[in-house]
Amino acid sequence: MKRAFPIFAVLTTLLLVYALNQALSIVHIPGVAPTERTMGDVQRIFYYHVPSAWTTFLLFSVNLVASVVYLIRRNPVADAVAVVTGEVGVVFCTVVLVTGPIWARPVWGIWWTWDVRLTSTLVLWLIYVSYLVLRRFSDSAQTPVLAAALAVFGALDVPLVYFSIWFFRTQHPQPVIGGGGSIDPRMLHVLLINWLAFSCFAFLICWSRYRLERLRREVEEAQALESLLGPEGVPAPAAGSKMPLPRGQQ
Amino acid sequence: MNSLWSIALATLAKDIRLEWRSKDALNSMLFFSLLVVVIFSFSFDPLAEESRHIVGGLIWVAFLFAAVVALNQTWARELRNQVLDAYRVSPAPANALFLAKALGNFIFVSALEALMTPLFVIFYNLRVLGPAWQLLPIVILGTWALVVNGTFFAAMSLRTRSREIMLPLLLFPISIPAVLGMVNATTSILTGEASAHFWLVLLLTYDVVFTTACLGFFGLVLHAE
Amino acid sequence: MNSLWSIALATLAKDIRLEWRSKDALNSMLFFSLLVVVIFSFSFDPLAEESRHIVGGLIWVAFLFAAVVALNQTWARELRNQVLDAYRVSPAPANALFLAKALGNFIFVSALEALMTPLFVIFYNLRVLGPAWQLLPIVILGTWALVVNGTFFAAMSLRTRSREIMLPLLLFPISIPAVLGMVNATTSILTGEASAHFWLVLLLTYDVVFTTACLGFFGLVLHAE
Amino acid sequence: MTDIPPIITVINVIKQFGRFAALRGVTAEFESGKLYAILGDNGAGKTTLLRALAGLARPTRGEIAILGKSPKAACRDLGYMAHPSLLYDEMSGIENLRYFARLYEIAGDGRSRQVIRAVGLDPDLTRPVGQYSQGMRQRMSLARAVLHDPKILLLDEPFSNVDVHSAREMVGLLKAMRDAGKTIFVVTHQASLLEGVADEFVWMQAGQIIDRTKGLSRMGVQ
Amino acid sequence: MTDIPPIITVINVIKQFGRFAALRGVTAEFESGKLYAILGDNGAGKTTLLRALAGLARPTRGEIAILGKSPKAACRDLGYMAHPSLLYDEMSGIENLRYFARLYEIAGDGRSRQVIRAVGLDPDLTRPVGQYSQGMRQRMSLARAVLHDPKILLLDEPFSNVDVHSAREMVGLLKAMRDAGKTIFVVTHQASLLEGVADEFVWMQAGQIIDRTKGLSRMGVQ
Ligand code: HEM
Ligand SMILES: Nc1ncnc2c1ncn2[C@@H]1O[C@H](COP(=O)(O)OP(=O)(O)OP(=O)(O)O)[C@@H](O)[C@H]1O
Ligand SMILES: Nc1ncnc2c1ncn2[C@@H]1O[C@H](COP(=O)(O)OP(=O)(O)OP(=O)(O)O)[C@@H](O)[C@H]1O
Ligand SMILES: [Mg+2]
Ligand SMILES: [Mg+2]
Repeated sequence: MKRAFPIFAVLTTLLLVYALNQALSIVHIPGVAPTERTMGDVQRIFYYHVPSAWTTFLLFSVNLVASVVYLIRRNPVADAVAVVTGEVGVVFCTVVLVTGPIWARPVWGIWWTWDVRLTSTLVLWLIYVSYLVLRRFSDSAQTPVLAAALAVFGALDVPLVYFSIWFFRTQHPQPVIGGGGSIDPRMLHVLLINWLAFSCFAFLICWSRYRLERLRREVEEAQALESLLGPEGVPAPAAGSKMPLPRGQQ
Repeated sequence: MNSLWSIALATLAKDIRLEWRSKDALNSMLFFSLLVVVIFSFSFDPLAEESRHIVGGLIWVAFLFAAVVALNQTWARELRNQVLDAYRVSPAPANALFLAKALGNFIFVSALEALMTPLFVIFYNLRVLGPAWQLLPIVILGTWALVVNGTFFAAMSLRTRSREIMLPLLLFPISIPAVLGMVNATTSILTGEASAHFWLVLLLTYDVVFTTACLGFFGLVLHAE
Repeated sequence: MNSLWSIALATLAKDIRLEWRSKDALNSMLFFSLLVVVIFSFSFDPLAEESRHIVGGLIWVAFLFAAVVALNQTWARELRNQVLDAYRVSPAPANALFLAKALGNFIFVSALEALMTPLFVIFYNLRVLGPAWQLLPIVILGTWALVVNGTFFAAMSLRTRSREIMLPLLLFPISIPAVLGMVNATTSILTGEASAHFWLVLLLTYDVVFTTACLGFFGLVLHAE
Repeated sequence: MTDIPPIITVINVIKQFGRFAALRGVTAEFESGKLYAILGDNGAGKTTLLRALAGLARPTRGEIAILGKSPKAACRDLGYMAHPSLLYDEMSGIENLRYFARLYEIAGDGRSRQVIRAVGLDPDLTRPVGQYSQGMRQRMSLARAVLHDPKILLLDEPFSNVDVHSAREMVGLLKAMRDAGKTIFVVTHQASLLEGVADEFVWMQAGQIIDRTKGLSRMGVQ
Repeated sequence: MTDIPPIITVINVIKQFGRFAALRGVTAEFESGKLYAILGDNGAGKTTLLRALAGLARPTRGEIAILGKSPKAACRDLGYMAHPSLLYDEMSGIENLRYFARLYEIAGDGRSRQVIRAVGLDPDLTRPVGQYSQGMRQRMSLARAVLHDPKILLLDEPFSNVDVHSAREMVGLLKAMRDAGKTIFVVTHQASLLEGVADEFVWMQAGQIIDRTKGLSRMGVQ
């Protein structure tokens, strides 16, 4: 069980390397993605753009579930999961928002346009950044509660955002799966491999970040315990070592 | 339920009385919202025909900013002398306080809007080409949308450092659909080019969803330390 | 004179240190300015050709809003625990406090402006048609105009007694020339259609006049009870 | 109201502020109808304990039961007077109490006027509370705390800034309330005022209750 | 600094707040190098008198001369400690004093550290003042008041909320300062703390000085 993390880390790395090769076609082995006819090699950004987007959605969904669980159960584990998925989700969302314009510039000739998909992604990003800002800025013991409430608010907002920009002129491609668009099966294959690799990667980061979070909480607990009890289990003086009291009281 | 409303009204009455007594919030708000209107009207030719397309946005941005400044002051009075603690130790329901504050802000922001709108109309020589009566529900729904979440997030930002800046940070992202709804509905009616129906439904949905959510969560926020 | 500046700088340094200590201030400012620009883009279609004509106004309204948020916080810190009284019983000159606060606000608002401007440029796809370097003095003079009167006004509203003087409403007409100057100068340069020279001179005059006036009267405001 | 079991039970309460623990395992039982004086040095955790009892601070760990309920559920039985006045500076005393009476669903002005008079102020004073002197504000704050006639009173330094005269008067008032069956907790640094009045002196140090004595003399602490 | 003439002269000072007169014709002379305890009921006008002496409240009528100058002009000779702390909650003690030292144009940290140590605190405490306990804050506030080594100290209830221990220490400190030639005014409700220390007790009532006694016993008032 202790080995699980390093083993998973190695596997994920290998998978990422393989997926990278398949996407960018560096070494020609069977199954690499073909070059797109009209867009050329720029299109290969697709294999990062789309898996990042899907991973983002996944992470934010987990965040919502964890937040709701925290609100009901007040389980610190759920809160830790929410912190972690919130942070990693914002990172992946940022990847989408960066790769999108990089792709858009050569293909559409502009960096940005106010289209449904783009705008809703931006709004999602904004909501979760404000979530992280709240977590950072609030130092009361009730931060998890406030943050969880905000996550629920954000989740309520997303469908409304989608609804409200629903009939903007759209420039962005339709969904690959279930959206009626057709795609070369080789491309689809590579896309799915990349998605798997990205999901594993995201899970890996979340896992290590989660361990860090647990550690942080344990340290805080330990320090509190230390401030509770002096050397031989006797109550320490009010100030502890960090906070000397006025002389008269010692 | 009965006590909810009776306490909410008592709180609202108290706030209005105090506001009236000092009038300072009103003065400063008036100052800045007038300034916004004037800046806008100097910034672009109000007589141009295309002004009709932009004025919906202008009005709502002005309202939004006025609202944020007002909302930031919502809880200031309760924090002085920690009166909020007196509320928290009382059996009064948390939601009564929320309703009172939200209604108070609604009245306050509506008053500002009532002052600013004629200015816009005068400066921009507005004639409404669509069904003008629909502007009223739009303003009411839009203002409530701003105010209900604003009150909630203002309470939330009490529990944080650098309070004043936190409010817009929390409020703006969540308000985007509402802002879109208000601006587009207003523009549709001013230009008469499209129906505002869709946007009205959107605003109504937004209001219902978030009023429920705020009432559901306010207790948590109030009793957070 | 020497002590005036040394005390003003000490006060400024203290304020900046405290601001800086809530480390995330800068991040939150960045996010705040992004939000303001995004909200503007939702309200005013950035792709419309006429936006070049209004963007001067839009930018200044955004700046004004940022300034209001900053100005509202100016004196809050000095009021808590009545630290202001400690200043008042000290031999330090009143104007040192005023200068420190005005400079602090100037720095804060300028930082926000520096963050927002590139965002406006990207979202509104701006290309400056006039002499771009002139924008710098315009922004500096305009920001100072907002900030110097704003700081004074904020101090005014501290004093319960003098609040009744309704200075905010007197101050409003006073600010109009500055607003006119900023917006028209910016628009002239963005569109390249006219020279901003006149407006620059206006702003400069305004700044000089009102800085002098504020310095002249701040002592009265500070020592009013 | 003749409870023989303790009216308040505090079990191993710990309150942490970040990495610092203001209460470090407080365990105690308090009986109904007594006047407890809580004493201790600055920073001993007296205010924190009182806030935990009032339900304003949630203990990080541990349990508090008031009349068998949680502090929040028992709020009608609790009267809390903090160090800040918990009053609106801009309203007069009677206006303040009128508002708080609404929160407790007490109808009419009668009760408000009565408690203002009881603490020795004039209910018809139209001056806003912000213009009261420190001591007047303190009394008004006490009036607010007893407005809903709670069974348990939690008072944080009620005598600070009150003149000797009035402090004695307030002690008399507290005594009368105790005799009428209320349970009263008074945090104070002027313990001598409560000598002969308090039923028990609770000594706190470094976030713990270190002693409970019947009399004020307690060698080795003060 | 051996003035035989009074160091402070107050002539018929009236201070009105709207229709209400908090000071109703106060006339007094105070000598250099003495410790005056100002006593009186709540609302007697003690704080108002102190603020007038500190130059924070302008008398509606009457004259105040401090060392022959107006209070504003004499500000370098005045140290004022109010009821609120007059400190920035977000800064540590030494950071606070460092800033106030600049206002008085005192160079270097030496003096600041010295006064913090003098009031019994640790200058290296990094916690912000906002997290101090009441008593610690009070001491830091005293440190601020004496920072610029003023000839005259005006202290408004320095012992309120301070534990008995610390209050005694503070009294010792004041005594030492008086013996070093400072003139000290202490408004307090805990007069007994100053018994045998104060040179004179100044009794105020309803905005006037009604008596000045050498000892604390004063029949008919308290
Ligand atoms: C400019 C910023 C852009 C953003 C914020 C963005 C955002 C997104 C998001 C959120 C998704 C996942 C949506 C879903 O699965 O329903 C997505 C998928 C996709 N994007 Fe973009 N995109 C951008 C630009 C572009 C450009 C320029 C192109 C290519 C012309 C492009 C092509 C695609 C494709 C082909 C998909 C997969 C469609 C699907 O299966 O859903 N995107 N994008
Ligand atoms: N919000 C807070 N954050 C951090 N520390 C706190 C907070 N509130 C109190 N403390 C710390 O907890 C300790 C106990 O504080 P508390 O106010 O309960 O003391 P107290 O016994 O009431 O003292 P005093 O007699 O001075 O009022 C102090 O060391 C204080 O610094
Ligand atoms: N700003 C003000 N406006 C109106 N009245 C005031 C103001 N400040 C004080 N007063 C009134 O002046 C009177 C004297 O107040 P002051 O604060 O000087 O009393 P004090 O002797 O310090 O009392 P305490 O012992 O309670 O502090 C009080 O009746 C008070 O209500
Ligand atoms: Mg305390
Ligand atoms: Mg006083």
